[in-house]
Order: sequence, then structure tokens, then C-alpha cells
Amino acid sequence: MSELRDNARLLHLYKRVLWIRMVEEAIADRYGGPGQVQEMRCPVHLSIGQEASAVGVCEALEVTDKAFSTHRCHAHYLAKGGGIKPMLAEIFGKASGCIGGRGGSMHLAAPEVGMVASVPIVSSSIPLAVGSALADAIDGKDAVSVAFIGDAAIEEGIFHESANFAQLRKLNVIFVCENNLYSVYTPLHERQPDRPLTDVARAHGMLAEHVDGNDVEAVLDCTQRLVRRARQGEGPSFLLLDTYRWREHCGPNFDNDIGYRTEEEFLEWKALDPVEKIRTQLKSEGALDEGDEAALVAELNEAIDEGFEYARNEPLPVPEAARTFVYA
Amino acid sequence: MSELRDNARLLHLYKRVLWIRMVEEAIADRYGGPGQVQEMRCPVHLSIGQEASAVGVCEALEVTDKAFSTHRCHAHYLAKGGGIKPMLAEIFGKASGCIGGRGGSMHLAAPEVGMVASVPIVSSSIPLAVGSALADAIDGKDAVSVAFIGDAAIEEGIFHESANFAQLRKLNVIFVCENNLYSVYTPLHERQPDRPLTDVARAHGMLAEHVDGNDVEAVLDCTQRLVRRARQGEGPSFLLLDTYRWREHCGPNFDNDIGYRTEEEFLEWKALDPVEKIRTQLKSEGALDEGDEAALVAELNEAIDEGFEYARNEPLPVPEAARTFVYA
Amino acid sequence: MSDLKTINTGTAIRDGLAEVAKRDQNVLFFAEGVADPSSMFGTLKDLGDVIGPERLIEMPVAENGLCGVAIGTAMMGKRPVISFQRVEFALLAIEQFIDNAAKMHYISNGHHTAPIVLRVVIGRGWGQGPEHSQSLEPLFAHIPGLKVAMPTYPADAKGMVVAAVEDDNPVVLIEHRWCHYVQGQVPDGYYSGSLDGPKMLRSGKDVTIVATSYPVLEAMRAAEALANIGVEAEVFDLRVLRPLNLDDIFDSIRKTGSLITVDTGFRILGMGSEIIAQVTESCFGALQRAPLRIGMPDHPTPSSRGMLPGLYPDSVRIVNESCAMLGVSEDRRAAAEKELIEARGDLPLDVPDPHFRGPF
Amino acid sequence: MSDLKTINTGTAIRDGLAEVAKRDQNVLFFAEGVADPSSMFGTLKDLGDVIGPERLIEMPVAENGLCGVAIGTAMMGKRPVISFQRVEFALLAIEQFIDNAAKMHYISNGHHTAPIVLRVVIGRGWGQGPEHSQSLEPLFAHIPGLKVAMPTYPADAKGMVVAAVEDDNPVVLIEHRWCHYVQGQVPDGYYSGSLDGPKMLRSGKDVTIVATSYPVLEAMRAAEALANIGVEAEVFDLRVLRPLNLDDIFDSIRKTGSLITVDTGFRILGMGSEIIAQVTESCFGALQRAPLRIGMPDHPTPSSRGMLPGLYPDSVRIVNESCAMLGVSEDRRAAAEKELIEARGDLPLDVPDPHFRGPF
Ligand SMILES: Cc1ncc(C[n+]2csc(CCOP(=O)(O)OP(=O)(O)O)c2C)c(N)n1
Ligand SMILES: Cc1ncc(C[n+]2csc(CCOP(=O)(O)OP(=O)(O)O)c2C)c(N)n1
Ligand SMILES: [Mg+2]
Ligand SMILES: [Mg+2]
Repeated sequence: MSELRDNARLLHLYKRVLWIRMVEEAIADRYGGPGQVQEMRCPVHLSIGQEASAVGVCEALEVTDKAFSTHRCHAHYLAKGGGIKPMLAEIFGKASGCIGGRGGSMHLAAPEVGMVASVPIVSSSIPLAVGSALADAIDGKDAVSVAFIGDAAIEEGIFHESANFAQLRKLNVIFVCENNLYSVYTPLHERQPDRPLTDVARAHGMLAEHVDGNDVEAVLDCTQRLVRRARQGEGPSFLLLDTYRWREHCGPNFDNDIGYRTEEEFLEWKALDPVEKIRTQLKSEGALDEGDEAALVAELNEAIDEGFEYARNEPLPVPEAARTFVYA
Repeated sequence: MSELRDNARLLHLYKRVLWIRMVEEAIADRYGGPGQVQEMRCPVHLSIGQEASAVGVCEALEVTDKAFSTHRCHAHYLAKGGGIKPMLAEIFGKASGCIGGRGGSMHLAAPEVGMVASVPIVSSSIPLAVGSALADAIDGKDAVSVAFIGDAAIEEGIFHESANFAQLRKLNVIFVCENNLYSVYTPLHERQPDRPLTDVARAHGMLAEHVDGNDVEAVLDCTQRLVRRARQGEGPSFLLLDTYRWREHCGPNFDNDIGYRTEEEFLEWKALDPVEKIRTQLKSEGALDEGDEAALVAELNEAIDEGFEYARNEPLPVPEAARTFVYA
Repeated sequence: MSDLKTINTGTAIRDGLAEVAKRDQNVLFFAEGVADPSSMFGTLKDLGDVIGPERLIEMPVAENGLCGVAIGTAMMGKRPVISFQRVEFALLAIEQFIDNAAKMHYISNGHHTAPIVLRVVIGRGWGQGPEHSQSLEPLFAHIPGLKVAMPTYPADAKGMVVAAVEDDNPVVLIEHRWCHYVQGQVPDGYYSGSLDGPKMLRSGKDVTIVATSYPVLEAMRAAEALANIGVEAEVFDLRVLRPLNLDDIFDSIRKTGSLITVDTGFRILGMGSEIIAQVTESCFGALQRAPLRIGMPDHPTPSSRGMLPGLYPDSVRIVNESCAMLGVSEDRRAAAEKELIEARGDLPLDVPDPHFRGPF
Repeated sequence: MSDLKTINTGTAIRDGLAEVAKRDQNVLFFAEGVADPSSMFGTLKDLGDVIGPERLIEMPVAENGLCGVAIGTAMMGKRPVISFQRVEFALLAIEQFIDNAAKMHYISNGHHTAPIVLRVVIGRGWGQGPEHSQSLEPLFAHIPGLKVAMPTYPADAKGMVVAAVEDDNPVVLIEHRWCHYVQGQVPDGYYSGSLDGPKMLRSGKDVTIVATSYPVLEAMRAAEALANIGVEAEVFDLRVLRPLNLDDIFDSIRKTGSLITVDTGFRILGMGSEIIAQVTESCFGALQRAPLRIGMPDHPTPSSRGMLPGLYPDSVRIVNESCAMLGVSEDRRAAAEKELIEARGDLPLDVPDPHFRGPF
């Protein structure tokens, strides 16, 4: 690939990660706290710090490929192509939310772009991704289904049950495990024995890859390989991505002061900021100057403001809506 | 060890495996079929062909060590030292059964000798063994808890959840997996991808050993090592034992004719008969002659007949017994 | 009208599944041993010959994961039918059913559906023991978004199973192992039944008896014996536990003023509780006397036949309770009881009563 | 008599757990985040300082396995207390509770016990969504061998939690997140309560109202408003769902002839169904009018506050239903309703009513 095309790709990736970062920061800024006006009245699990894994994976997918996510679904939703208006409207609890205000932030979905469902019960969406891949296998389609999961998800038995079956049938599933080192406040080493996390995939004879989750290009390259493999009938894979959640587990704030992790640890990971990483690279290659950056930020900010404006002004669902779609 | 002591050990092991074989054969013989008198009115999952793993493991344990089993618990119960009378009385549904006729063949227990419980829901007893080990760890005891499981049990997520925790806490648990190649009628390769079964343990950083389950001495030697390791605080382990169930999954008959496996396969495994294997060895070493064998068989038969006589003559529980022990 | 043949409920379920799977290639079958020699007590027998092997999905012994996988296929337009030999195995997957299947349509704002059928079998007899003999229908019937049905007779079962597969919602079919043996005349070929309410099996003016599953047979047997002593029972097979439609039962109560419910599972918090609550709320004025629930007693079900006498709800108990409720004279009650006990003879309690085999 | 201090239910539960754990070194605590900064909404706060860290077992996110592990420790003489932030997470472990915990004593012919406490929290408000707001108490209350309780007020909650830990049976404690905030006077130090029946909170002759958990507060609020219009409600906190002991409620019905139940969970197959069934069976003659159940409607609970009006059972609904049942005149009813609505003011529906904070 020529340097030019490389830079074009990098610039595109930069826009995607920056977009997610800015949307999430805007939610954090405007979420409010006690005593303030609070319009986003649902729990939010922000993806700030983890944008590169979402983008790197989703950029390797087609719109016909499918993604399934968890409570921490904002980045996956946006990376897969979900729109900001239905997303914010959902978080604002509005009728035009992506699922009509029924689920809030933990349930984001945009099936029209292959963001099939987010399920806030840890690991509960994993087998749905496998089922989606099984349906495609039966229908002879080569689409790929991605199960985004956290590092805690591999503690749930259902991860293993799903992995065993996916490998048995060589289904087109990629298990993308974003290891941000914590489950809520509990560090990995208090929950799992010391061994490479990729060994959980190898238990099922499944290919496992381990990539820097803050390096969007590395994630993209690896995912592309795994997608290609899957489409060629070579079966599922497990992709472990190291990354870090910058803010509290649930909510808009930083929480390095409450005792479960240190400011130092946070700063170490912040130094690996996936957004900054590309920005620096683009700048050093002369592919992004201050003006470009400002224009881009302004453009994204405008879309974000529009999104908030929309979400704020949309009507709440009517009470009767609660009684619809109980049965098909 | 001197040859003499070796032979004494082998003779002892022979008695143990022969005992189980003969008890199980007696159950099969007397179980009866349609149109016959049927006194053992509960499902039976016989251990014939799998005696060596039970004996090899349990002979490495003290009475204070604990065993947990499954639907196929006869051999484990007997090998751990459970008595024939309470066992047969249980299978006969009698009040003096080891659990008062409440569970039948799939629930055998003899807590007084460390046969804590058998649970017929696949894998459901695994975490009980881990919990038992956790209790011992908290109390500073060095007892070992064994979870006997089948090859299907590692497909259940709860196996992995239990293994992860056992390794995390370095608990004194040994997961003994008897791979008899089938779950009911379904062969292993239709249920699990092709990879060493021991890899499921390695997923959790756990030591895994793989031994011929029909070689009682090999099983004993390996288990002794694993028990020693555990008592020294080196943590849990997984012991994979290859073996074969000779008769139908549930019931007294052979079923090589119904299509899911072949007579050839059965004969191949029968040639590895764990009982015959020791018998031949003892004979070739001159440690067992025809007379010894006949005397031993007669002695065991007498105990078996006594057991059946007892079970047959014991009273059924009274209907009111059904309402006791609901709450402690 | 298609031909009738005499088959049992197990075979009727199998035939229904085969018919609906032939018509809709999206139908998939998931089971542990989906095509094995037992083929789920024969209820999946030879389906591979009918629809080819690709749509039979052998499940590893991993109920939670595989039910989730099935739900995932359903979101993508498939119609998976999962069959478990015992309801207990489905407990491992109940989170998937309660959160993902039951709420899929709702949480997706109507975008997704989860047309999945979960077949679970209630074990009884031959010393099953406490973990192979539970019924637990309220665990499913409590959950909005699920449909729950319990088939009894073969012709009805075939129609119900077809309707369940064709339904766009997750449907839990709870089958009693002993109902599989019940014979009856069943139309050949494809037909679809309804999942929308109870069926009156016998009309009567004295007492309304509402039962589910195997106890329906006991209730019908009791009604015969009651008829012989001049008591006319109106018997309903509840059939569909969710959504629960009790209109016909309200009508019946307005006629009889008397209600007995017979549950397959535990009496406490059972279907009988819900029926009595609704009847009392809706037909308070029509009730002439206190209603009564019969069901499994409040303890696990032991293995030994020694503990079975009096444990399962049976026709004798239904007769006795009906007589007590209606103030029938002791000699008439005794006559009905005697008839039932003599007909059963010395058959052990841990095998199905051949009287209930039919053909009905 | 020990000193009283004013604390909330969450703190009272924490204090009870600390007291019982100090007395019995077999008490263990299992949770995801057992000693983390949130420490289970504060209900496990600083337990490590009280009993040392060894008995706090941090759970991997593996509910089924770890509940099984806890049951294993209980078989060996420990008294594990498992706490889950939401009842939904316990669904993954329901097989362990139904088969191993509930039946352990029974299946071992009395040899083993499983003295385990499962604490689960019902979520409400702040847009929780359908999978973080379920109650599902009947799923546990249906199972013989389990005990099930729902604490409301702090002093009672402290005693109940101690009794639960000291009980030799598996006990499921279902705590409403909004009850954690309820303040009241609580005795200092160790004391044990009872797990054996409902508590009458207010005596009255016109209507019996039986509620569980947070709806108890709504019922008490309703009873105040009813009193202001001359209707005397007798209010019970059901407290213990299993074993269910309704004797006091039967007595109450014999006095009032009228019954309203208010469930925390779904109305269908809820505790109200069981209560009405038992009341109708046992006190048919005393019932003067059709009883009525209030509870969660038959659909999942959506996130958006737009869909909340009228959804949760509240004091207004209880007042209105009581008035309709008793034939109270429209102007009196309207006055009571007005009082309640004005007191609530324009407080959003997705946060707890400060009126219910107490101290009571
Ligand atoms: C089955 C289940 N158990 C517990 C929880 C509570 N919970 C919500 S998010 C979370 C942390 C999960 O950690 P991880 O998978 O690493 O994802 P992360 O939050 O770090 O992105 C937990 C334990 C849950 N939602 N579901
Ligand atoms: C959770 C659960 N699923 C399914 C079953 C039905 N079942 C009983 S035994 C058995 C086979 C288990 O195979 P394996 O673990 O290899 O033991 P084996 O019978 O070969 O000794 C199955 C699937 C069950 N009892 N529990
Ligand atoms: Mg994490
Ligand atoms: Mg096997």
C-alpha cells in the first residue's frame, strides 16, 4: 500500500476513534450529577479509552457482518455505524431512541447496520453471536458475527459453552475480548489465575490472537485476517485486546481516587491514548495539520450538538407504549 | 518397593476392582426386564469397564478426603468405601438405603467415608467439590476433594467456572474426568472440537495429567502425586482417564447393536479390561492362582448375596417419610 | 378431512414436528442426542430422513450456551425447536429464556423476534428421584413474553406443537413423560392447533375441574367415577398456561359455582393459585363454596415407591375432594372410590396406569 | 435493652451481617466486589475490618459455579452469604439453588444441610431497563426446601438477616434497592429476628392489605390517606414468602372481609395469587367481596421514564382500588388521591419518594 493510501486509511480511522471519543466525552460532560439537571436518566458505561478496539474490529467488517455487545456498548454501536441521534435519544429515554427508550444505554442496537443487540447481563450475548453465525452457516452465507466481550466475560461458563460449539462447527464467529483489567472495581488477578487469557480459547482448539487494543491499525489488520479466515471456512477465533477504561465503571466521572486503582496506573494507560496515538502519527507524517484537526473537531462537534439537540427535543414515549411489543 | 510389596498392592487393587465389577454384574443380572420381577425400580448407570479409574483414584485418598460423583456413581461409592448393603437397599428403594430411598442409584452417598454426594445433573456436583476444598482451605486442613466427572461434563460452563476458581485459590481439588467417549449415545467428536481434552484445564493454568484409565496402578500412581502436590499447597489438578462403558448408558444391557457404536469398538476396549489386566499380571507373577481366585470370588459373591438378601428383605420407607427432612 | 390414525401423544408430537419442518425450512432441531437411537423418547424419530441432517443440531451438554445459540438463530429468522429430556436441564438456561428470549421482541422495540420452541419433559415413575421429576411450570408461566403450554392428548398435542413452531414468540412446551403414552385418533398430515385457551373435555353442572397435563387424565377418570354416583363434573384441560385465558372457566364457574384445580407441579404458587385468584376476582358472586387446589405436596419427590402412596394427585383424591366439597353422602363416595381402586388393581404406583393409555 | 440508632435498611443489613459474622466464624461472604468501594451498596461495608479478609470470598463473574462452591462450603459446616447486585444474576445459578441447595437436606436423608443465604437486590429507577429491574420472587418461593424473605424496614431487616444466616436452611433474601434507603430506629448490637410470618403494621377494620417489600411503604402511605377519609386499612408486611404462614391474615380477613394484595413482582402467578387462593380456600365464608391483586403488569419494565406513569403499584392505585372495592364515595376518594399526588409534587418517577425514607 502506498504511503498516501496508508495515510488515507489512518485518517479515516482517526475520524472514527475521534468521533467515539468526542461523543463519549460529550455524554460525560452533559450527564450531570446530584443537584444538576439530569436528562440522561439511565446508567452509562462509557467506552473512553477503549475506542481503538471497537473501531479496529468494526472497520474490518461489512455492514452485513453482525456485532453483539454488552453493557459497555457505545463504542461498538458507533463503530459499527449506529447513528448518534437514535443513540442519544435512547439514552435520553425518548420514543425515537434506537429501541424506543426501552433499554437505555446498556441495550444499544442498530440492526440495520449489523449492530444486532447489546445485552447487559455479562456474557449473555455471546451465544447470540454464535447462533447468528450458525444461521449463516446453515444458509451458506459467509457473514461474520462478532461477540464483543470484556475480560470478566471469560469467567462465565457460557463463554466456554459457546466457544466449544463455535469451534466444533467451525462457525464464523470472532470473540473480541477487550481486557481493560477490571470487572467493575475488581482487578483481573483477583478473578482469574495467572495465565495468558488467550489460553481460554486454546481450551477449545480455537485460534487466539493477542494485539495491543490501543493500536487501531494493529487491531484492524488482525481482525481483517481473522475475518478472511472465517469467510474461507477456517472457523472462529478469539482476539484479545489490551486496553483500559479511563472513567468509572458506570457513570461520567474519573474514579482513580476511590482506592481500587491508582492514578499512576491510569496515567500509564493514558499515555497510550489510542486517539492521541494516531493523531501524533498523522501529524508526524504531515497528514494532519492544526487546521485539519480544528475543522474535523468542529464538524464532529456540530454533529454531536445536533444529536443532543435532537435527543433533548424528541418526545418521551407515551405510557401505553410500555404495553406494546410484549408478544409478536 | 519390593516385588512382594508390589504384588500385595496389586492384589489389594485387584480385590477392589473385582469387587466393583462383581457388584455391578450382579445388579445387571438381577435387574430384570419387561415381564420379569423387577425389584430395583430406578434407573441404573453401571460402571462396568470403568472400575480402575474409581479404584485408582480412591486408593490414593484418605477417609478424610472427599469424593463427589455423578449419575454414574456406583464405582466411586464402592471405591471410596461405601457399603454394599446401604447401596443395594437404596437401589431397591428401601428405608435403610444409604439415603433412605430418596434418591436411588444416581444419588449414592456415604458421607461417613467421604463419599459426600452424587448429583445426577451433569456437572452440578463439580462446584460442591470445590466448595468443600475451599472450606478446608479456610480451616487450614489439607484434605483433598475429588470431583468425578464424565467427558461431557467439561462441556458445561460450570466446569470452567469451578476450575477457574479452584486454580485462582489453589484449592485442594482434583477434577477426575473419565473419558468413556460417549455422552449417552453421542460420541465425543460430535460434541467437542478435536483437541486434547486436557487443554480445558490448561485454559485455567491448571496442571493436567492424562493416564490410561484402565490401568489401575498408573491411575493410583498419578493420583498419589496429585494428592501430594495438593497437600503441599501446589493447587488443583485435572486428571484425564481414558476408559469405556461396556453396557448401555442407563440400564443392565449391552447395546452395541443399536447403532451408535460398534461391536468392534466394544471388543477393542474389552480387550483392555481393567480387571482382566490385573488378573493376568498377578497370575503371570505367580501371585494369584486358580485357588486364590476361586476363594476370592466366592468371598465376594457371598458378600454380594448377603447384600441382595438384605436389600430385598428391608422394609420400604413409610409414605410419611416423604414429608421429613424438607427443612432442617 | 384427512385420515385418522391411532397413535400416542409422543408420536403425534413427532408427526407435528415433521410436518411443520417439511413446510418451513427455517425450522431447526436442537437436542442432546437429536438423532440418536432414543431420539428424545421417539418424539424426534427419523426427522433426519424427513428434512435432512443439516437442520438437526446436536447439542453439546451445555444447555445455557446452546439455548442462547438457538435464540441467536431465531433472531436471524430460524425457528429452532430445543428438546430436553427433563425440565431440570432447562434450569441451566433460564437466564437466556427470561432475559433474551422472552424480552427480545420488547427490548428491540419490535425489531427482533425469537420464535423458539423449548420442549421440556416432566419425569415420573421408576424411581426418578427428586432431580428428574420436577414440573416447575410456574417458573416459565410467570414470565411475560413467553408462551407456555402443556399438551395432554395426541391430536391436540400435534396441533399445539405445530402452532408453537409457527408462533413468532418463544413457546415453552412442557410435556409429561407419561402423556407420551396416551393414545388417540390423530388426523394425518399437517394441521395447526391453537395456543389460545383451555378446552372443555366434559360438561357437567356440579363442579368445575381444571387440570393440566397428566392430571387431566386423572380428572377425566374421576369424572367418570363421579358420574356413576350422580355427580356431574365439568372438566377442562388448561392447555395454555401463558397467556392465560380463563373466560371459559369463568363461564363454567357461573354454572357450577364450584372449582377444583389439579396441578401437575407443586400446589403452592401453582397454576391453581392463579386460577383461583382470577376466578375469585372475576366471579366472586358465582362461587358457591370455597374452591380447592390439588397439586404436588410441598417437598421434593423421593425415588422410592414406598413414599409414593398419596403423593401424586390422582383420580381417587379428586373424587374424594369433590365429594367433600359437594357434600356427597359417604356411601356414594365410597362406591366411587372403590370402583377406581379396583380398576387400578395391584398395579405398582411407579408405572403409568394402562387405563390412561387410551385410545381416547 | 440495647441502644437505638437511626439508620437505613441497607446499613441495618450490614450491621446484622457484621454481628452474626462476629459470633460465628463459619460465616463467609461471597460477592462480586465483596470488599470493593461500593461493597454491595454499602451492605457489606468494612466487613473485612470486623472479621478479617479471609472470610470475604471475591467471586469471579461466574454465578453458577460460585453459588455451587458456596453450597459446597455450606455442606462442610460454613454459613456462606452470597450477595448479588441484581436478582437477574442469580438466574444463572438457579439450578444450583433448586437442585443442590433446596434438596440437600432431603436427598441426604437429613445428613447434610445447606445453610446458605442468597441475597439478591431488585433494581428500580434511573432507567434500569428490563434486565436490571425484575423481582421474580415466585421463582424462589415455589421451591420447597428454600426459605424466602423480603425485608422492608431497617430494624426488621437486621433481625431477618441475622435469622437467615443462623437458619440451617438455604434462605433467599430479596432486597429492594429502594428499601435500602428507608430509615428507622434500629437496636444496636446483636439480635436475631424471626423468619416465621407476616407482621401487622397497622390495624383496621375495613380492608386487609398485604404487601411485600417496597410496596409495603406504598400500602402504608395509602393507609394514611385512607384514614384521612375514614377508611381503616389493616396493613401487613408479608416478610416471609416461604414457608408461607397466613394465619394472621386469615384472622384479619375474618374481621375485614376484604383483601387487597400488592406484589413487588409480576401480578400473574405472584404472591398475591397464592394469598388469594389460600384465603379463598380457608376463609371463604368471611370474604365479603371479591379480593384484588395489584402488582407489576404483564410486560417487561422499560427504561424510559416516559413509560413509567401507572406502571409501578403505588399509593394512589392502592387508594383508588380500596375505594372502588369498598364503595367509597367519589369525593372522598378524590380527596385522598389529591393528598397523595400533592405530597409527591413534581418529583420524577425514576427516583425514590423521599416520603418513604422515614425515619419510620
Ligand atoms: C451475569 C452478570 N453478573 C454480574 C453483572 C454485574 N456487572 C455488570 S458490568 C460487570 C463488569 C464486567 O466486566 P467486563 O466483562 O470486564 O467488562 P467491562 O465493564 O470491564 O467493560 C459486572 C460484573 C452482570 N451485569 N451480569
Ligand atoms: C445438565 C444435564 N444435562 C443433561 C443430562 C442428561 N444426561 C444424563 S447422563 C448424560 C451423559 C453424560 O455424559 P458423561 O458426562 O460423559 O458421563 P457418562 O454417562 O459417560 O459416564 C446426560 C447428557 C443431565 N443429567 N444433566
Ligand atoms: Mg473489564
Ligand atoms: Mg462419557
